[in-house]
Amino acid sequence: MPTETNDLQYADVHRDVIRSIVETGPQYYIALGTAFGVTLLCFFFPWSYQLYYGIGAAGMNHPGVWGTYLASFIFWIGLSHSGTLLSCVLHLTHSTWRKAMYRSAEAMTLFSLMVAATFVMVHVGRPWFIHWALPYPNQMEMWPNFRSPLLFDVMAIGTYITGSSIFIYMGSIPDFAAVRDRTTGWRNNMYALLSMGWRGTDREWHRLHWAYTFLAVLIIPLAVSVHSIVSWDFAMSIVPALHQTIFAPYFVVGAIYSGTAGIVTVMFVLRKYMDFGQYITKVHFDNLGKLLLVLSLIWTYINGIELFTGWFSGASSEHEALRYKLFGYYAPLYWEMIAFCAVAPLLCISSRFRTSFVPMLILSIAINIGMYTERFLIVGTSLSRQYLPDAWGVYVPSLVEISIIVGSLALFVTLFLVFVKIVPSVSMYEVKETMDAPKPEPVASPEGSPA
Amino acid sequence: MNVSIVPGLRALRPAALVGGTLFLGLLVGYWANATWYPGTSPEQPIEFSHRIHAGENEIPCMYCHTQARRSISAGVPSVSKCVGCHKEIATERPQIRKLMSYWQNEEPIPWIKVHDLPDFVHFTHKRHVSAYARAAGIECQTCHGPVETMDRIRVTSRAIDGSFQLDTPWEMGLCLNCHRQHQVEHGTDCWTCHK
Amino acid sequence: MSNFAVGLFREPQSALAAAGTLKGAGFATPELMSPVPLEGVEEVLGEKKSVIKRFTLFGALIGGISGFVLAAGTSVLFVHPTGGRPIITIPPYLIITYELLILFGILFTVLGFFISARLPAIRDRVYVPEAAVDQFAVSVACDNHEHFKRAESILREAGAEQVRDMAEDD
Amino acid sequence: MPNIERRDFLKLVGAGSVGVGAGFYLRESIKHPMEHLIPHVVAPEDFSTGIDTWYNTVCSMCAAGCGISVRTREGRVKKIEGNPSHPVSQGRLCALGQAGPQVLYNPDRLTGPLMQTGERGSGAFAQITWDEGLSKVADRLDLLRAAERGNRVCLLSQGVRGHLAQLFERFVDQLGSERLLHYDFDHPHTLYAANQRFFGEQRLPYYDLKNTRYLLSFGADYLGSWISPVHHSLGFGHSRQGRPDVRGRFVQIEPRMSLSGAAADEWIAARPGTEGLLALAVAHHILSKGYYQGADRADWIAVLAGYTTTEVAAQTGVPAETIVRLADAFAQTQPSLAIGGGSAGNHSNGVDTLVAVNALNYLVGNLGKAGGLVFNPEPAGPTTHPHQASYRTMLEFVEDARRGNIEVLIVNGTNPVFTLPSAAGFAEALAEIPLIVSLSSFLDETTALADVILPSHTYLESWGDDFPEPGVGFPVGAVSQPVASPLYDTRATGDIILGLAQRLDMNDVLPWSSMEDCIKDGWRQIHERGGGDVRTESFESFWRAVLTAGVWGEETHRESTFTLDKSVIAGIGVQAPEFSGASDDYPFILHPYLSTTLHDGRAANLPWLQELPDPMTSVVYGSWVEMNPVTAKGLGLTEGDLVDIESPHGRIRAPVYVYPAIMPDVIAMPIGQGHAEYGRYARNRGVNPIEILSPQMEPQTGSLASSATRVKITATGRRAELVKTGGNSRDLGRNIVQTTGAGQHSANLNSIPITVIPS
Amino acid sequence: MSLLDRFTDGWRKYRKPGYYEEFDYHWAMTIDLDKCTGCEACVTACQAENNLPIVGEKAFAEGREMKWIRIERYWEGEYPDVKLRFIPMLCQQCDSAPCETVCPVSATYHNQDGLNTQIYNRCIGTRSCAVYCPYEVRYFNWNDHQWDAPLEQQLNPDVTVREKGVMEKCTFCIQRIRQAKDHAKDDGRRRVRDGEVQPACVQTCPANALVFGDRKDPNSQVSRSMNDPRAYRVLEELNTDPSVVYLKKVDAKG
Repeated sequence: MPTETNDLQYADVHRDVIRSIVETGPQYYIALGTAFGVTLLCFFFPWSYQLYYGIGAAGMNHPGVWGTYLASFIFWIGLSHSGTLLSCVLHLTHSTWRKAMYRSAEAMTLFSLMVAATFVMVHVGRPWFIHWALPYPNQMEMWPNFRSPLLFDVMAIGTYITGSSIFIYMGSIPDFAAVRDRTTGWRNNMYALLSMGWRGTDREWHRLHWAYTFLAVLIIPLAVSVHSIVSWDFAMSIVPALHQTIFAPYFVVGAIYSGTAGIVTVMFVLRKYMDFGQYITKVHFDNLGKLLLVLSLIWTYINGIELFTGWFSGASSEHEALRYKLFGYYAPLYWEMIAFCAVAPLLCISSRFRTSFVPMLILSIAINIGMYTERFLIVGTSLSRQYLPDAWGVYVPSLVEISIIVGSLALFVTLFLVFVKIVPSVSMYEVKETMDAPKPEPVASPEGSPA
Repeated sequence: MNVSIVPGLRALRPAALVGGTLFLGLLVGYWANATWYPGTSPEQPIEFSHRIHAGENEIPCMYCHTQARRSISAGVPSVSKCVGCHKEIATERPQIRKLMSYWQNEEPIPWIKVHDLPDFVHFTHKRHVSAYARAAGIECQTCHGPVETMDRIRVTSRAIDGSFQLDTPWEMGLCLNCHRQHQVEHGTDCWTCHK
Repeated sequence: MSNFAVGLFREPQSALAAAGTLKGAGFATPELMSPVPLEGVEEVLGEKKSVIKRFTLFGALIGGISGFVLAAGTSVLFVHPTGGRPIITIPPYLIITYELLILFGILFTVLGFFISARLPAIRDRVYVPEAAVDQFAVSVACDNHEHFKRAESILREAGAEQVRDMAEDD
Repeated sequence: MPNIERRDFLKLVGAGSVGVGAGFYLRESIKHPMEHLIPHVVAPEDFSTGIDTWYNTVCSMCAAGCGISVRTREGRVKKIEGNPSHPVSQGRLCALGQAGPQVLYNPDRLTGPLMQTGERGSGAFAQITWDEGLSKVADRLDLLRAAERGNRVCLLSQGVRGHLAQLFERFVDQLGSERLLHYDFDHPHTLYAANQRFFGEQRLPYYDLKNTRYLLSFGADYLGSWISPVHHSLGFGHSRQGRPDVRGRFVQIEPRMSLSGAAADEWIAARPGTEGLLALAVAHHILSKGYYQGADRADWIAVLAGYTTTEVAAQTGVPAETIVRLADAFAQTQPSLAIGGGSAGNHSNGVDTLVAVNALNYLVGNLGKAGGLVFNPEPAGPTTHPHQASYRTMLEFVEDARRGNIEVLIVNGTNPVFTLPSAAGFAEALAEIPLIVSLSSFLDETTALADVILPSHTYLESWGDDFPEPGVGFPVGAVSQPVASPLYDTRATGDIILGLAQRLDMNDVLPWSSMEDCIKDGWRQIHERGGGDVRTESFESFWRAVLTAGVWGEETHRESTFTLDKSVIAGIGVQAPEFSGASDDYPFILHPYLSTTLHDGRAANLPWLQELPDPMTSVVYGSWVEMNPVTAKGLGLTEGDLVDIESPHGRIRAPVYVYPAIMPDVIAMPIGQGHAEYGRYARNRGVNPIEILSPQMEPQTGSLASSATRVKITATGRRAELVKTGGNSRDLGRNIVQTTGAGQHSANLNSIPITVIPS
Repeated sequence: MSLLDRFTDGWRKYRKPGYYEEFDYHWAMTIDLDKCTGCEACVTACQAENNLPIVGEKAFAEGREMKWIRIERYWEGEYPDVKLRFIPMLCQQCDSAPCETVCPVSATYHNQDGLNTQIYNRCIGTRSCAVYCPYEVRYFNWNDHQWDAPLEQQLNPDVTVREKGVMEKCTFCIQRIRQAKDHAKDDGRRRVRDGEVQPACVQTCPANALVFGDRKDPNSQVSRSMNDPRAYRVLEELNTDPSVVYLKKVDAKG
């Protein structure tokens, strides 16, 4: 269907994608080196300091015991939502425009989940005992507390990471096989193992199709449950402005929203720097733009609901939380969030805007900044203004925290950069599927001699 | 051309071998340290033998560790307590002379702690050696092992089946197990031991 | 050691047609190798059924049950009352149940896929690298040279550009 | 592996050895660190490992004299609690008293005798031995005594009681000196003088808060810092809710709400220094309504004629109807009690004010009865009132020192460099004294200027005794015993004095070899005199019993036969307070108050108390200026704005705290911070408002009118965030602190009774 | 007992709430706000008893003070008709504690004394309990704390010194409760007598505003105090069912 790929042949797809893996210019190494360096410097170094000193290295206090680490955790979990979830939904609905972009979107899921999981480690006071949150037999006869929403988190995220990595792997097996045939040396060995001896027989395709469909069916509710559960970390408390039934859909929508924006960003980068212009096209941006518009409207609606229920409750604590959110210390952040996430996406009404790459990139970044702010505000404002006014306080992130946020971004980029050199970032076989079958004109026989 | 994952696996073999050897070495090193340098029976400043005192001479534990029945810690005897007997007994042995030199210099003997619980565990000897506990068959040896057979004290714990395990420190599971077996009141409440 | 006649086609239709002809000619069911899943294979080579869905169902059941047993069972092993709630609290345990249901469903689906797709390929299998790019291969087992000749001719007739004689180790 | 190559083999060997090494060290690193079990050489008798030992002794953190029980484990002090059998504390203790262990274990304690080697104040000290130190001092004293210049020796101590005070007296007397001064910033001179004048009593009476039903407090922060806060709190609690169907009412009159003001049912702001006028107006109303029908009624009417409620209302700023209401309630609710002190006594009319308060008690017949004012009997041990130095006495001392009439100054515990206004010139006068000896345990501001430091034990390490002043209506004595062996090379104050005495051959008057002997000797007399709750044959068993109980008391009460002399009535009258500085230049009256946590600054070196939020403001670790919200708004100031507070005698800088309960033309500052020395926790923290106080005195006693300084405030434009806990100090209708009406408190209220879970 | 037996037994026993009734003791505290003077003696007593660290000025300013019991202050009205109300705030030992359910590792749970426990050595520091606690009485160790030598000699050997990354809170001085039970056992008594055990804050309160005891014993001082008509619980509307009961302040004027 993608119009621009019409003049492409199967072999062109093959060539373009494999080129993106095997041909590596100095630019790539510079980018990777920078990203890795920033990760070390801004993520692992401050984290080590924090491990040595204690969580006090961050700016948290009483009552602001949760801070940017948890906000980052939700943010990354949220970012993870679009990839696999959208991919599954679109797979089941047989959308063809999904096919060029889903691989990198899923990779985004996987890596943002990994970064999110790292934030759990960064967040807790004694990460060296984090395994106590896992159910395994031990001489202490102690088990985790399965009544805890945090443990739901552990289980949900564990499942989600497993599920989405399996999903991305399953989808890549045919492509691994394709790359295997074109590489030599250690790469060949690696792809031989990764592809597990895939040959593309009719039986294999059939099984893959069914397995993939089942996975998609399983993963959709899983993804919805993951962010619902993350919202329950908050909503199951009785903290004013957190104790809300709307939180689960709110979080899920927010997650998909920020994730979709994240996909736009990633698509732009792939298109621009990996020469996938022929595969990632205006159609994608157009569709993603429509999606963003819809999501932003839902998101805005839920935000309105949240304000309304807070006001309608009539409780002093809820009112104060509301007032503080709108006009308090963090209010500039709130209005920034509204501008970025509720107002700016309205631009997507215009199809010209949707099909312009750079404006879409700017919008997608703005949305994600806004969504990060949203997560920060959920933690920051609510904890600052709880039931006992005498125990109120203000939480301001420290340098260590800010550095770790920046570092986590670099960590994500590093992982992604490694990914694009290992996994074909555009699904070859699915792109081929969308194309017309080869025409009978003879083409130069492919390299690789017959056995 | 044929395809199979075997060549790929074969190519992995050298790396796997090196990795495997490394891991195996790690286990061996750990085991060697645990076996030959357990650190569970340190050399004491005076070679005091529980075998002679508690075993051969059958001196009751609480003759020296007097605190055990009324305090959280069993206590080590004061130097004067040792001297009380050894003014008369075996005065010529080199170890006793060492003891006497501590006594004359009015210095305490820097015994090295063998049985040790982490600071967050609050174990009281008093409760565990009370008449009630003795009636339930809890002796000093229940936790400290066959002290009367040891020349030098050694860390000893018990397996679930009750057999002694040398050089193995106590772990929470063993406390719990015993508390469960004896149906200790609030025996599995964390605050019984941790506070 | 068994031998195969492998024909390479430019067009999927020709390959499908060749496979159909081969099957009709009394050969063992031929295998198609293609860069993309082919539509219409089933019409030619017959319905395919996979056991994956059973794996999925079984895994989900196992996961769900073990999830609940894990949550409920461990909480009575060492009783820690919290928040005035019962020790065995159904609603939160249902969430654990649910997550493990999905997890095991996924894992078993993957297992089912590998088993039913006969992956990973430990044994050498006949393969044409072109089939991963833009060609469509039909491979059929041949007992002897005559068989092969026959297969070759059928393949060539159907429009195969090449026919290769390949072998795979048992 | 048959065909392994050399290279591969080496690789494997390398990997294996790295693994073995890593495994070995992994195990090594997780091993438990070696710990020792150090036994006693000889097992001590009074404690066992792992078992608490409790010692009863006396708290010396303030002058109240609470009995305390000290929990020790393995010879170390773990916790201090009130001694349940001591009538003053009755098992309870305030924050200050609780912080005792931090005095003992303070990291900034002086660990042994020191001698100044550089300039005074340079902080250059050299360690010396006790022998050297004592000899150096004794030699000088000996010279002076021989030259009959003994009067040039001055012993300046904190207020001490009991046999240590007696020891000081004898020692100074033997030197031929009359200069024994006990100086405490918070000593209530005016209160003593007022009681002397009105009742003819040398001692303070016992204020029976416990049984009173109506308390009128004129400026006395009886729950925070006044005389005996723990005992008053006990009384307060009992009076409030300790009796069925009777709830005491408490009214507090002061310009700035103190802790007691917050606890009171009614807080009334009267202009600073006009509390006495208010008291007389109340008295006037009592007489005019005829509540008082004594024989001397006419005299009273005559003397109070000028203090009508309307006139006084204008002067005090308290509405006339409020005065009437107070007077009616005070006279009609029996027993009632009026107390006065604190800021009310720290004015130029302080004594008159407190006499007026006493008059109230007289007029409604509160003397000598439960719930009123009870006269204390003669204490069982020695007392030292005559030596309490007022501000005037200190000025005389400064003058003497400046003239060169003081050659040796021995300072014990007190810290006048900190607790005297800079206008007194104390620090400068010290420069003229050739030898200054300090017996302090800490390097406070005064000690830093000493030539020789002979550091004392803390009270937890030394012997002593105490006869609480004021008593509790009957004689009480308590022995202070060492609860921990001395931590450092320090000596008990008494032992230092005795050491000097020995070197000066004073054995005939000071025959004791140690303070313990001295105390025992003193208590032998108490034993011989008989009486008291401990009756035993031998002194030894008596002594043991007293040590065990930590207290000795005698159930005797004084008969209350009190007649008022007419001349006293004639002398009643309160002048308007005088303030130093013109009100145009200095528009605000500075109200310095004793910090609830740091007292007069003596506790500023205790981290627990530094970190204890001030009860009223929750501020920690610093000073602040309290200001009415209207005033602050008028000056354009908000919380945290740094302002300069300037009096005619100096200027200090502190951040503003907007305080809802203070009069608009008064600003208040806590005393306690602003130390230049005194250890790491106290040094360079906040400011000391005493520094800028005007040398205004109460003329009759010569005590410092510390609440009579006018100041002006200038904004600096800078800010310093106050370190405090509080978020919002209003409860926003969340009903966190719930209240109920007074009349209904025993009736069935609209609350769900919380019942026991049925079993 | 076999695993299966334990499970089936547990299933029968623990399917429903209300097993608190089987507890031996149910410790509770009442705080008479009419007696409380706000003097903060309890705060220092707690600090001394429970090895609470001195956090220092900087950390205090950052809002990291450690006070298991603190005095909250609320102003009412404006000058001159102004009042300051104090309320000591400590762990309310809720029977339906929100903090307990959220801990993923069961470091906090409800024990058989009816207390809300905090097991320091089990805590992994997610700090969720502090978020869930509406009374804001859980305190986190943001870093390891120092006691300038020799101040550490004062530390109570019966209470663990908490390391960084661990949550802590009021325990009703569990070490004293345990000790009292220990004495009761020594004497051959079954139960702890009323008044035999008092947490440090209750012990020291100069105004006797705090009362502590077993609310299962209907004759205990605390039970009687809890049935006072002035009794109320802070944030009652949250249904946390606290074991700390406040007695209303009597406002004599209104």
